[in-house]
Formats: sequence, structure tokens, C-alpha cells
Amino acid sequence: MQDAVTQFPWAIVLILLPLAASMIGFLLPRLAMTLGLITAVSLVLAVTGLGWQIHYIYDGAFQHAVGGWGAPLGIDLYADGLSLLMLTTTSLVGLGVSVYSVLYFERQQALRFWPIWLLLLAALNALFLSADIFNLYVTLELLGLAAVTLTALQGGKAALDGAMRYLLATLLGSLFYLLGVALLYHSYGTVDIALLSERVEATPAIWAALGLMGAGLLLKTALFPLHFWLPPAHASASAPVSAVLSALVIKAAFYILLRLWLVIFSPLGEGAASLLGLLGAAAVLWGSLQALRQTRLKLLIAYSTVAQIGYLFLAFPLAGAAAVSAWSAAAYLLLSHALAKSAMFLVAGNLLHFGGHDRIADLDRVVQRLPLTAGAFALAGVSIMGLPPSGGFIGKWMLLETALQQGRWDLVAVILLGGLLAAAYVFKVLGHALTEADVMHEPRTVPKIMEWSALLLAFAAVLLGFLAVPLLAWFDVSEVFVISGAGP
Amino acid sequence: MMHNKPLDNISDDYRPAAMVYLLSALAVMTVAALLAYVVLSLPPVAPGLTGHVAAQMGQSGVSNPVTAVLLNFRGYDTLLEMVVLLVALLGVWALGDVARHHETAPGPVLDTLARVLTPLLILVAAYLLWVGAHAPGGAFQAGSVLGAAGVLLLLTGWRPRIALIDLPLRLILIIGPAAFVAMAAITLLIEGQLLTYPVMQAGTLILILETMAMLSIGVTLAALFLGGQPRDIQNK
Amino acid sequence: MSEKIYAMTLLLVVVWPLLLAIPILRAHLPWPRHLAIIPAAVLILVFQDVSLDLDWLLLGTGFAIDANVRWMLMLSVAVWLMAASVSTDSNRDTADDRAATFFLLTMAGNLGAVLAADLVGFFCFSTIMGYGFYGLLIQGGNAAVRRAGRLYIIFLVAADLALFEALLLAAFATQDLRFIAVQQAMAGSATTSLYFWMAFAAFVLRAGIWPFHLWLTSLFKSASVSICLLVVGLPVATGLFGALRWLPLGLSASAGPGLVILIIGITAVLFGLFRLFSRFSNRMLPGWGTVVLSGLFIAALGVGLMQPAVWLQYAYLQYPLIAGIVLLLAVIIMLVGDSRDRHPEHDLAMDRVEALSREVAQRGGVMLQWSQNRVRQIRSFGLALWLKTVRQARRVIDRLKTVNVVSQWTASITMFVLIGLALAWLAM
Amino acid sequence: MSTAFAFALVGVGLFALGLFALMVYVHLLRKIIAINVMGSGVFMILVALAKRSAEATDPIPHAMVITGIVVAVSATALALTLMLKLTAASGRARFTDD
Amino acid sequence: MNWDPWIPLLVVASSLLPGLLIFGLAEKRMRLRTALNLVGAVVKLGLVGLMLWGIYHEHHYETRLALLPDLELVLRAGPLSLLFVTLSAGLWLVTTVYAIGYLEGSPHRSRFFGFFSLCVTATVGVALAGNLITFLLFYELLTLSTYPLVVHRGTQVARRAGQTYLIYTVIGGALLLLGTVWLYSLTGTLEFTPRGFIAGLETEHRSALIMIFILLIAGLGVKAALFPLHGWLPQAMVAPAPVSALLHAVAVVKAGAFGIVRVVYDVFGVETAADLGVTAPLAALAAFTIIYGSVRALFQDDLKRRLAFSTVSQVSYIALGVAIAGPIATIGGVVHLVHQGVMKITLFFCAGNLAETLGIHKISEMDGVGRRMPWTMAAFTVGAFGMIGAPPVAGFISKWYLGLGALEADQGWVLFVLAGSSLLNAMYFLPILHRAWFRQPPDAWPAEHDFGRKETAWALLLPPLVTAVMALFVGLLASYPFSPLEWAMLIAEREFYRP
Repeated sequence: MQDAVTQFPWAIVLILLPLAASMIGFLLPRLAMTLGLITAVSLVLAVTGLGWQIHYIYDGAFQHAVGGWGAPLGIDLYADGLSLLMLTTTSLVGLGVSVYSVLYFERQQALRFWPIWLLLLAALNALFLSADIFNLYVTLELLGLAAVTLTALQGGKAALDGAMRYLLATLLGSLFYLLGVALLYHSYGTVDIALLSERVEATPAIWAALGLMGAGLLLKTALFPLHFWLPPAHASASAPVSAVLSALVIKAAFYILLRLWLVIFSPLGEGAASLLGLLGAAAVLWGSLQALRQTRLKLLIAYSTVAQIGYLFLAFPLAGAAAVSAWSAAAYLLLSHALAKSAMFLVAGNLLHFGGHDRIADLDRVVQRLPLTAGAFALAGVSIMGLPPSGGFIGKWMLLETALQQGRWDLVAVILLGGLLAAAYVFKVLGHALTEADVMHEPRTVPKIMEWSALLLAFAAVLLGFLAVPLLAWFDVSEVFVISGAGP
Repeated sequence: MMHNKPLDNISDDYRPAAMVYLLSALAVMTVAALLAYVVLSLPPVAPGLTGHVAAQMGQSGVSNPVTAVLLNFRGYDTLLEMVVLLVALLGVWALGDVARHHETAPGPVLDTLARVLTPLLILVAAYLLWVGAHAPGGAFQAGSVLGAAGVLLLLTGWRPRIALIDLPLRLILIIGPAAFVAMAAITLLIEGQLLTYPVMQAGTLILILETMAMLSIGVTLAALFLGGQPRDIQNK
Repeated sequence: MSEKIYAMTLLLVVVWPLLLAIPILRAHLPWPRHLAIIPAAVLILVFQDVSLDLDWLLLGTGFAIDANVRWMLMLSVAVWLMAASVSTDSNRDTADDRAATFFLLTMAGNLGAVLAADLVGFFCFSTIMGYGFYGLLIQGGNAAVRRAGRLYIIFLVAADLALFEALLLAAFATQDLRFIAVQQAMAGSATTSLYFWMAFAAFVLRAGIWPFHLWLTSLFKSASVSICLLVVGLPVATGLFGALRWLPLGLSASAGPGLVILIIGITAVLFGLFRLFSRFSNRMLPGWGTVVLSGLFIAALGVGLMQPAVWLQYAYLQYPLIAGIVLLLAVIIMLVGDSRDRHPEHDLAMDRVEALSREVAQRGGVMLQWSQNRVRQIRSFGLALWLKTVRQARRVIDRLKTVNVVSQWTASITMFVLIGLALAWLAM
Repeated sequence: MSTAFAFALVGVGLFALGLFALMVYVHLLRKIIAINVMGSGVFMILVALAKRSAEATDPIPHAMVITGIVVAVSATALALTLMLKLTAASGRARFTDD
Repeated sequence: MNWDPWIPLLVVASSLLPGLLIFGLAEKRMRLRTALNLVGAVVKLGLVGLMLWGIYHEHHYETRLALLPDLELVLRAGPLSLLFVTLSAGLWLVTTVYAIGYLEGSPHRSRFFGFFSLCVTATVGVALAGNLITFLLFYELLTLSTYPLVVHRGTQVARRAGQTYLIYTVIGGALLLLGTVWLYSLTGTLEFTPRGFIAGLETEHRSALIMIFILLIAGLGVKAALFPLHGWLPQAMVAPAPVSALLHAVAVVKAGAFGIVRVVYDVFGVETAADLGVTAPLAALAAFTIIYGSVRALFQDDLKRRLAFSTVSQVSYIALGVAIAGPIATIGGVVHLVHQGVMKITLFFCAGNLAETLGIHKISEMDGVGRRMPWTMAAFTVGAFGMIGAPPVAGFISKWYLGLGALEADQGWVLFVLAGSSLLNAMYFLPILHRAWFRQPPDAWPAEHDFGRKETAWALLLPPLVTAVMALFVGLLASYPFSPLEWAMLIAEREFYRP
């Protein structure tokens, strides 16, 4: 019994369960929603189980050779602190969004939403668990198509337009990535990350692969200036979908980039790193400024995502000097941003549902009428701004610390400036939410569940501010692939 | 198909300014040049994984290396790929419905052609599936042929019967991926590892999987061609 | 044991008026103004030095009374009694009630300043007195008085600042802030001259000594008797008193400042006399008198600074001198009274002395009914008894057909005589 | 150089060609086709280079390409339907702002 | 078991929990809300009292909670912390009573009191913070929790005021953060320690440390309303009176000033700071602010604005006392932390009463108001004299020690600053008193509410009276054990003389 629990393959449950649930849901629509909720909950449990195993049984990294072949011939599943971080994020946000969606969609939409949503979860989990760059390509495509579909689900001109841009962008990105994969395979005869990390040396092929994969993944991550597709897509999709897109989908591409960087490309040196840092800085400033200019809430939040993505890339130049805490900072920022941003989009959904519009200037005393929602936005805002106590603060603190240790004053300035701009646009919204608007409108009541799910996500983002020590130990990103990936 | 007016003439397209043309041309050429250089810089001779594959063919349960890789060595990819197909379908269906009533009555030629070709195509598909075990061929080839048959039928104006478009259709659509998932789960429970077939039964299991996959692929392709979820519009 | 009681009375002298100052507490008491003085009066009768250290109060202060202080205390008591008597004849409407508040505040401040054993205490209470007095002016007086009052408060604030700085200098020089100690310390200190001038300026401002006499004289021009009494009894008296206690006198000769001060004093005297006689009017008599006398005192200070020996020789005169000055002024004020009612203008040709004497004679009648008012009011108190006997005496004397003056004997004059006797007796 | 590399270069050409079309044309159908062309280019490179050594061809890239093709087909199907819906909604087969 | 480690946490929680509960309450649950508020306030006061007692009996109150791998959230009760905690806890109770009376029947009270409690929680956290990051944390929390109070009225004016407030405070927060992180990257610790924890660095990192000092002071100066950074304070006056009281006396401004004290003493240490030559400019700045604020105040007709500028001037006394960098001046500065709080809160209560009872907002409307509301104006008078520094009200004590300290550190010029500011204070307070007491009241007040025989509601009248009496007694009984002065001396001693 004991053994059954400790040895139970939680990681694989993470992939198979949502797949199965989605198919059953597709087959028997009546069950879809129930299955969805059950899956969402059990995913959280499974992640916990996996984490527990990673830390107390597989000391540091979980590994599973699919088909028993093992790399290079077969495909390896692999999970370490970084993957665990992403999986946890996914399960938490997933749970929140699932609960929210129960009442958000009307029936016809719900029938279509749940199977795709479950497939999306499956894709994410598969992606975070894969140690094989071609397999990563497949999951990436799966993820992209699912995301596009969910975006289009909203219907209407704006949503379709956004979805179309998104689709083309993601396909283009995938193709670049695939080409990179091709080059890597044909130079080293393997697609297993760990093996690649052992065989890699600086050849033109590697450079090209870095360029191609990097470009493709940056496009998917929507790093400035490749963010053009993001705001239309994220702003036009339905609220829970936008939440998932901003919180998880783009992070998946970032995860692959980070993984490849840490394991394969980092030897290739400073140049690329500082370029990424530069783009990140630009993204922070540009995104924040754009967000400040927006008059519609969802667009504002979408641009804020562009900005926050920038922070993640600031870690690259800083990590150059083997400062592990730069990666920890990025990881923590990623987690807290995922929670906070999803909360924000859910709030936007509530406000849309409530007033039938999301024009910031016409938010009419929302704080009084929807205290929970407003509170959720405020809490999420705290984390986005990086004010203490919140996950955002911890991440920013560590980032600042490393930046100062290395005397990178430019980055320090960017980080602080970004924080200030973030405060500006968050409070722009709150200010209007507190005060009376010129046009009054007939409010519709918002289900409490929708309000609470948003609030809890936001609260989690703030709570992170107090859990840094255990979490940083739990999601230990300092040593990636310490143990060779070559088979058990 | 509705609203296809703007699609009829692609030619009257907005032409970008010569400058844009030139610049993008230049950019693309440089990319191409670089890529070409990189490709040529690759090792002239590389066995890749040929050796490993050859070494493990014995356990794979089939004699066609490609099939072995697809269904056994890298079966997990294939599983996900089936799911991709499913997602695409879900996406197309999510975008809207199509009426199941006839749009155009098929001409006599097309009609007879369809009647003759369909069985033939199905036969070919079956053959491809079977031969895949030891020679080029396999579920995907077979599936696409099947899909072609479906498309042909649809072109002739045939539409699935109301009774079929609900549960049965969906069942057949997911039977492929479902089979894969089930297989994964079972192997996990028995062997403790994902998609690890016992060497003896490997061949049979793969054949089953492929059959299921073929069905799903074929129907999915046809359904995709339909461009929407079939429902009986009149009764609504 | 008795020490304890004395100490308590000492404390009570200050606390009691403060308490009465709170409207509720005195709401149902008759004649709170008089009641408030009682502890002080009692304390006068205690012919022994009492001191009381209050370490917890402010920065640690205390009260003490010795022969010198007793002089001042008597003076204050006298002034307050008179003021109280004079100012109670208006009926007790709310305005008067508030006036009483200020009255009692001022009283507390004044008594506290007199009894304070150290600089801080003096500073604190004299400030209270100052602001309270300002209230009193504005409250009671007419437009002119208010104008004067505004002038006064400006001087007061300035004076307080100067005094505060001086205080800081002193505190910086020595831990022990009792007067003697400070005088010794400052005599030797490096900051002496700064301290000295600060303090001096402060008191000059407070006491309205020339050249800062404007508010004073303009007050006398228009204020009522009671206020005039208070003016000399409070700012002037306390100012001079403070100067005595603060300035390091008779310790070391400091010719320079001494000379300056002497000159100031003399100029004040001359200026006062000139203004007094250039355009004489009864009404202005007390005002310019004050200027002259305070000038005199300042001159004396100047001398004292230049020759410490001389100063010490006549040290015992210091406090009687102040008392004398104030009482004299008080008498003048009483006699002059508020002449503006009946005699709007005076012909300047009239012989001064004659005019003065006639004024005195005329006042007599007024004094009489005024005193009878007193009698009627004070009957509720035991004092009535004493006054009966006085009337008896007067009848007897009438029957004897003695000089007219005696027939004009009044309560207040009785009071003066008594105080005069007491002073004389103490002087021995 | 061997035929393998020749084919690979053709693949590169296709990739570049598709990229160019994708950048230059605004009509959605053209863009979708362009993407497909690029895809074919990539597949070409994958397959071509699989036969660099004389004795045997490497099966792995073939498997990859088959997977890739299926993915491409699905994506294309979705893209086309999406395009139709967008055209129906906006009346033009291009992005709304350009 | 030993409860000591939990006490500081409880002190913080004692207002946090009621706050959170109140958020959940329905608008009409007035009784319960009031009960929660008062219970919280009383409990907090009790706990603080316990700590006061404990500190004398050698108890050690410290709560630690890991925040980052090498950084902890530390709540510690030292003399300095206790001084501030006692102040804010005490005044919170009073202010709560006042607020309950003031907001009688106005909308969104649950929200108001919720943030009100949060605000005090943050303040107490600031006070008890045992290291710089804890301080930073609560400092920002304070910013966040006060914003809704500032914009509470929900008008456009309020929103703009809130914006200004945020622009200042958020930027200030950013500077503070930068300074903190920088310091941390140099020292590797942020623990507040008497006489600072940067000893030994001043030679090699001199310029860096100076920059850090500037950053920290700039960040704190925003809340402490030091001269160029004071702009938000007068604007924030649109908020309801209890909020102004909170901003000026209990929470925000005080947190800033307290932070400056902390930075100079427990981060840099006076000697080190003096070595770095940063105290003199700070002193100069503070002195300038003192004069500047008073001058500006002279020209305000709006009562609350005048009081606001007076705060700008008064709070800088604290900075000044700290910057003079001598033991006695320290006493003056630290004790002023308390004195200014008590006096200024009295003034704001009174201003609130006038506004609420008679609709008086301008000084020019105050003619003869002393007759209509004698008690309120009496309290006001006490506060005003305290501000002027007239004995025996508390202000006198602060000025006394500031002056002495200046002399002792022989910086005589400070005496003139003090004199000047006292003069100016007199110039802008005495006319108010004159109007209120001696002018004839108008026939009708702007907007009079009838409270029957009372001059106003009890809940409005008692708090100012209480605080006025406090201000009086804090001054009168300055040398009494447990008086703020005694604490200040204890602190100064700990900072300067203890080996």
C-alpha cells in the first residue's frame, strides 16, 4: 500500500487524466463539466504527489522512459524543480479557471469549452513533462491549436480576428522551432535534451538552431517586439480563456526557451543573453506605457502581460554571472504573475458581466457594488506592482538584489520604473472603480462563485509573499538536469 | 459554403509597396543564405539513430522501421498527434454548424464515380494499413485514403444520416486517440511504464491501435472538410 | 506635619484659582474671584519660609516662599483683592463668566510666577499669566483697549521667545535651575551677555518699560479701573520681579551693560516726566507714572550692575521697592478712577497740584458709594463685620465733628493702611 | 555534395519562399498557403538529410515528418475554417486593421 | 508555554482581524462593527501595556518569520518601537470612537473601518519592525490601506487627491526599496541594531552609503512631508476628518518620521551618519521645512489646510532633533513624535467638529465659535498653545530639549529656527483663537446640526477633550515615570551611552 502510494506515477496521471476526461466529455457532453471539475481538483492533488515524490523519493528529478526504450531512441518524461513549478502553476490556475467557468459560459458554449479546455490542460502538462525537443514540438502545436480554438470560441469579429492572428503567429513560431529541431537532430543524432546537452559544441548549426528556436519561442512568448498578436487575441477572448492564455500558454513557450537555454544554449555566451535582457527591458517599458494608454480594461491587462513577460527575460543577462537567484526570481515572478494575471482577467470578466462593458472611465463605483471583485483586482494589482507583501515583491526583490550585486544599474532602473508604471495603471483602474462615473448603467448580478474564484487566485498571489522560503526550496531551479537524462 | 465571395478572386489583392517588397525580399534572402550555409555545414555523413533502431527492431513487433518508430519507439508522439487532430476537429466544430441537407444534387458522372470509387478506396486503405507492418504504409496513409473517400462522398452531396451524426460519429472520431490512451493506461498498469508492449503481443496491439487510428483519421479528415459540426438544422 | 500643611497651601495657592477657572467648578460658588485669593492670603500669614519641590511637574520645578517672595505675594494679593472688588459690580452674564475665567487664569499664573522656585516654573506661569491677561483685556475692554491688547500680545510673544532662549542658555549652563544657582552660573558663564540681554529684553517687553511702553500708556488712556490696577499689578510688577530674579545682579561688575541700562532707565524717567507734564491729564497720570517709576527701577538695576557692592548693600530694599512702586501706582489709579465719564476734557492751565488735590477730594464722594457697593456685596462674607465696626467708628468720629477727611474713610483705604502697616512691620 | 544536401537546399528555398509570401501578402488564404509551403520546406530538410549515409536511411525523421504532416493538416483545416468565419464576420479575407 | 514571541504578532493581529471581519460585514451591522472596532482597539492597548510592563521586567518580545532564504520578517519590541506603538494604539482607540461618531449614517462604513483597521495594523507593523525589510513591507501596506481612505468620499476631487497621494508615496516607496536592496547587497543584513549595522563599510563604500542614505531619507521624507516632498499632504485634506487625524497624527506622517529616526539611529548609527556628513544637510533641510511649512500655513484660510501645513512644519522637528545628532536633541526629536501626535490629533478633531456641527471649514467663518462650542474650542486652544510651544503644554518640552540639544551639539542656529517657528506658529494660531473667543458670532452658522443641549455629539466631543487633556498632562507630568519623555531618555541613552 505504502509502496503503491509512493511509486504511483502521478506525472503520467497529469497527462492521461485530462485527455481521458476530455474525450469522455466530448462523447457525453452531459458529463463534461463535472468531469472537468473533478479533473481540475485531482490535477492539483497529482502535482502535489509528484512534488512529494520528486523531493523525497527521486531526490531532485523524476524520470520516466516511455515505452521503456529511453533516450535516444525513445522519449523521456522528465520533471525537476522547474517543471514542478510550471505544473503547479498550471494546476492552480487551472482549478481557479475551471471553477470560474462553471457559471461563465452559457450552455452551448460550455459544451464546446470543456473538452478543449481539458485538452489544453493535458497539452500543458505534457509539455512541462517532456524531455524531448521533438515531442515538445508536438505538445507546442497541440497547445497552440487548443488555445486558438478557445480564443475563437468567443465568436464575433474581434475574437475571430484575434484568433486568426494568434494562429498564424503560433504556426510560424512552431515552424521556426521545428526547423531548429531538424538542425539539432541532424547534427547530433538525438532529440533528447539531456543527450544534446552532453554533445553540444559551438557549430554554425547550433547558432542557427538557437536563432530559429529562439525566434519561434519568443514569438510564442510575445516578447517585445514580437508581441503584436497578443493584445488583440487576449483582449478579445472570453475572460477565462484570456486568463489561461496570459497566465499559462505564453509561459509554456517561455519554459521551453528557459529549459533549452539552461541546458543547451547557455554555453553560447553573453551576446544572446544581453540581447534577451535588452528586449525584456524594452518590453517592460513599452508594455507598461501602452497599458497606461488603454481605455479598455482587458486591453490594459493584456499589455500589462506584455510588460510582465519582459521581467522574466531580465533574468537572462543577470544569470550570466552564475547568480542562481536570478532564475529563482524569474521563477517566482512567473508563478505570481500567473496567479495575479489570471485573477485580473477573471475580474475583467466579472466587470463585463456586471456592466456589459469594460471601459475603464465608466466603471461606476464598482468597489461598492462588487467589493469582492474589486478586492481581487486590488490584490492582484499589488502583486503586479511588486509591492510587499506579495509574490511579485519577492521576485522583484531578488531580481533587484542580483542586479545590484552585478552593478547593472540600467536594469535596476528598468525594474523600478516598470513597478511605478504598473502602479500607475493599476490605480488608474482602482481610482475609477472607487468613484462615480458620468454614465450610470443597469448592473447585472455576478454569481458569487465567479467573484470568489477571482479573489482566491489574487489572494494566492499575495500569499506567495510569505511562502518564499518553502516554495523556493520546493521549486528548486538552481540545478537543472544535474543527473544525466540518459535513461533510468 | 457561405460568404465565399471575397475568396473567389485572390488575384485582386493589395500589392505592397515596392520598398516593402524589396526589403522583405532582401531579408528573406539573407535568411535563406544563412540557412543554406548552416545546412551545408552539417556533417556530410551521419547515421542518426539508424543503429539504435536496427538494434531494437526485434522487440518492436513490426518489421517496418518507420512504423516501429511511429507506433512503438516514439508512440507517445503519435498519441499526442492523434489528439492534435482531435483538437483541430473540436476547433472546427466550435466555430459553427453546417446543415446536413443537400446543397447540390450530384451530376450522373460524379454520382457513379463516387459509387465505384468509394469501396475501392476503402479496400486500398485496408491494404495500406495491413502492409504498414513490414513495408511503407500504415495508419496515416490508410487514414488519409479513407479521408479522401469521405471527401469524395461529401462532394457528391452525401451527408451522414441524422441518426449517425450524434453519438456514433463522435464515437468513431475519438476511437483512435481513445484507443491510444487506453493502451497507455493499460500498459502503465501492467508494465508500470507508458506504452510498453509485451514483446509477444506487440504486433497485434500495434495493428489494433493502427486500425482504430485509421478510422479516426479518415473520419476526422472528412469531418474537417465539412467545415463545421453537422446538425439537422431543419428540426431546430 | 505643619510643613506638609504649609506645602499644601503653597500648592493650593496656584491650583485653587486654576480649578476655579473651570466654569463648571465655580458655577455655584459666590464671588469666585475673592474665594480664589484665600489660600494666598492665608499663606501670607505663615511667617516662615516654605518650599515645595515638584520633581514630576514639567521638567521638575517647585514653589518656595521666603521674605522677598512674601513681599510680592502680598502685593499680588492686594492687587487681586482690589481688582476682584472693582470688577464684580457688573451683573453675572455669561460674558462676565468668561471674564472670570480669564481673571482666575491670570491670577493663577501670577501667583505661580511669584511663588515659582526656578526659572522654568516662572516662565511657565508668567506665560499663562500673560495670555490670560490678554484674554482679560480683550474680554473686558472697549475697542481702544482691544487695540492695546493686540499690541500687548505681540510684545508678549516676542518676550516669551526671548525668555525661552535665555532659559535654554541657562539650562545649558547649569543643571540646577533655581534662581540663585542660575544667577551664580550665569555670572561666570561664557554666554552671560547673550543670556543677560535676552532676559533683559524679555522683561523690558513684558513690563512695558520705555521704549516699549506704547501698549501700556494707551491702555491707561482707555481702560477701566480694574484693568489699570491689573496692568500695574501683573505685567509691570511681575516684569520687574522677574528681572530681579533672573538677572545675575550684584555678583560681578559689568560696567558696559550697566551703563546702557542706567541710560535706558534715566531716559525712561525723563521721557515719562516730560510726557506727563507737557500735556497733563489725570487719566494719563497712572500711565506716565508707571513709565517713570519703572524707569527709575531700571536705572537702579543699572547702578546695581555697575557697582555690585552698592547693590548688595541695599539688597533688602529691592522687593519693597517694587511693592512700593506698584502700590503707589495702584493708589493713584484708584484715586484717578475712570475720569473719562464726568470729565471728558481738562484745562491744562490749571495748577497741577491743586487739580490733583481736588481730584482726590472729588474722588472721595465716588469712593464712598463705591465702597458702599463693596459693603453691600461683601456682606455675604465675614468681612462685613469688620466694616460695621468701621462705620461705628465713623459715627463716633462724626459726633466728635473731626476733620472732613476722616468722614471719607473707606474700606479700600483701610486695606491700604493695613497693607502698609504690614509692609512696614515686615521691613524691620 | 550529395543529393541529400541538394534536396535540403531545396527545402531551405521553400522555407524562404513561404516566409516571403507570408510577409508580403495580406490575403489570409495566401498567408495560410505560405505557412504550408514553409512547412513543406522544413519537412523536406528533415527527410532529405535523413539519407546522408549510403547504407541505410534514418527512419526517425520520416516518422517525425509524418507526425508533422498530420499536425500541419489539422492546423490548416482549423485556419481555413477560421478564415471563412472571419470573412463572414468582417466581409474581407484579411486582418481587420490592414 | 512562553508567550513572549507571540505578543508582537498578536498586537499586529489585534487590528488586522477586526479589519478583515469588518470587510465582510453588511453595511447595516452597525452595532457589531462598532463592537469589533472597540474590542480590537482595547485589546491592542492591553497588549501594548503588557509589553511596556514586560520590557521593564527584562522580557524579550520578538516574532520571527522567514520571508526569503536569508531574510526574515522580524517584529521586535524595543523602547523606540514601544513609544510609537503606544502612541498609535492609544490614539487609534480615540480616533475610532471619533470616527464612529463622525461617520454616523454615512455610506460605505464597513469599507471605511476595514481600511481604517488595516491602516493601523500597518502602522503598528512599522513601529514593531525589527529590520528594514519588515519596515518596508508595512510601510507599503500603509500606503495601500490609506489610499481608499483618502478617496473615500468618491468624488472626482477625492480621486485626484488620491492620485497625487499615490504618485508621491509610490515613488517614495520605490526609492526606499532601491535604497534597502542596495544596502542589503552591501551589508548582507538589514537587522535594526543600536548605533547601526554598517560600521566598517564607511571607508570603502563611502559614496554608496551616502547615496543609500539619500535614497532612504527621500523615500521616508515623502510620508514625513519633508520640504520638496510635502505636496500631497494639503491635498489629502479632502478626506474625512478622522482620516486626516490618522494621516497626520497616528499613521502616515508619523511612519515617515519614525522611519527617519530608525534609519539614522538603527541603520546608520548617529556617529557613522555624522562621519558620512549626511546629518548636517538633513538638519538644514528639516530646519527649512519647519520655517517653510509655517510660512505657507500663514496664508491658508481653509482651516484644515492650515493645520496640514502646520504638520509639515511640526513633523520636521523630529527630523531636526534626529539630525542634530546629540543625545539631548534626540530626546527632543523622539519625544516630539508623541507630543506632535497628541496635539495635532486634537486640532484635527476640533476642526472636524466644527465642520460636522456647524459646517465651518474656513477660518474666516470661525467668528465667535467659542461661544457656540466652548469645549471644542477649549481643546483646540490647548492644542494650539502646544504647537506654539507655550508651557505647560507638551510642545514646550519638545522645543526645550531640541534647543538644549542644539546648544549641546553647539549648533546655536537651531535656536533661531525654533524661535522663528514659534513666532510663526503664534502668528497663525493666535488669530484663530482670537476670532473664536472674542469676535461676535454670526446670526447663522453655515450648516448647523442640532444636538439639543449638547454642543455636539458625545462621540465627537470626548475624543478631542481626552487628547487635549493628554497633551496637557504629557507636558505637565513630563518627568513622571513612564512619561514619553522618560522613554525618550531611555532611547537616547540606549543609542548614545550604553557601551
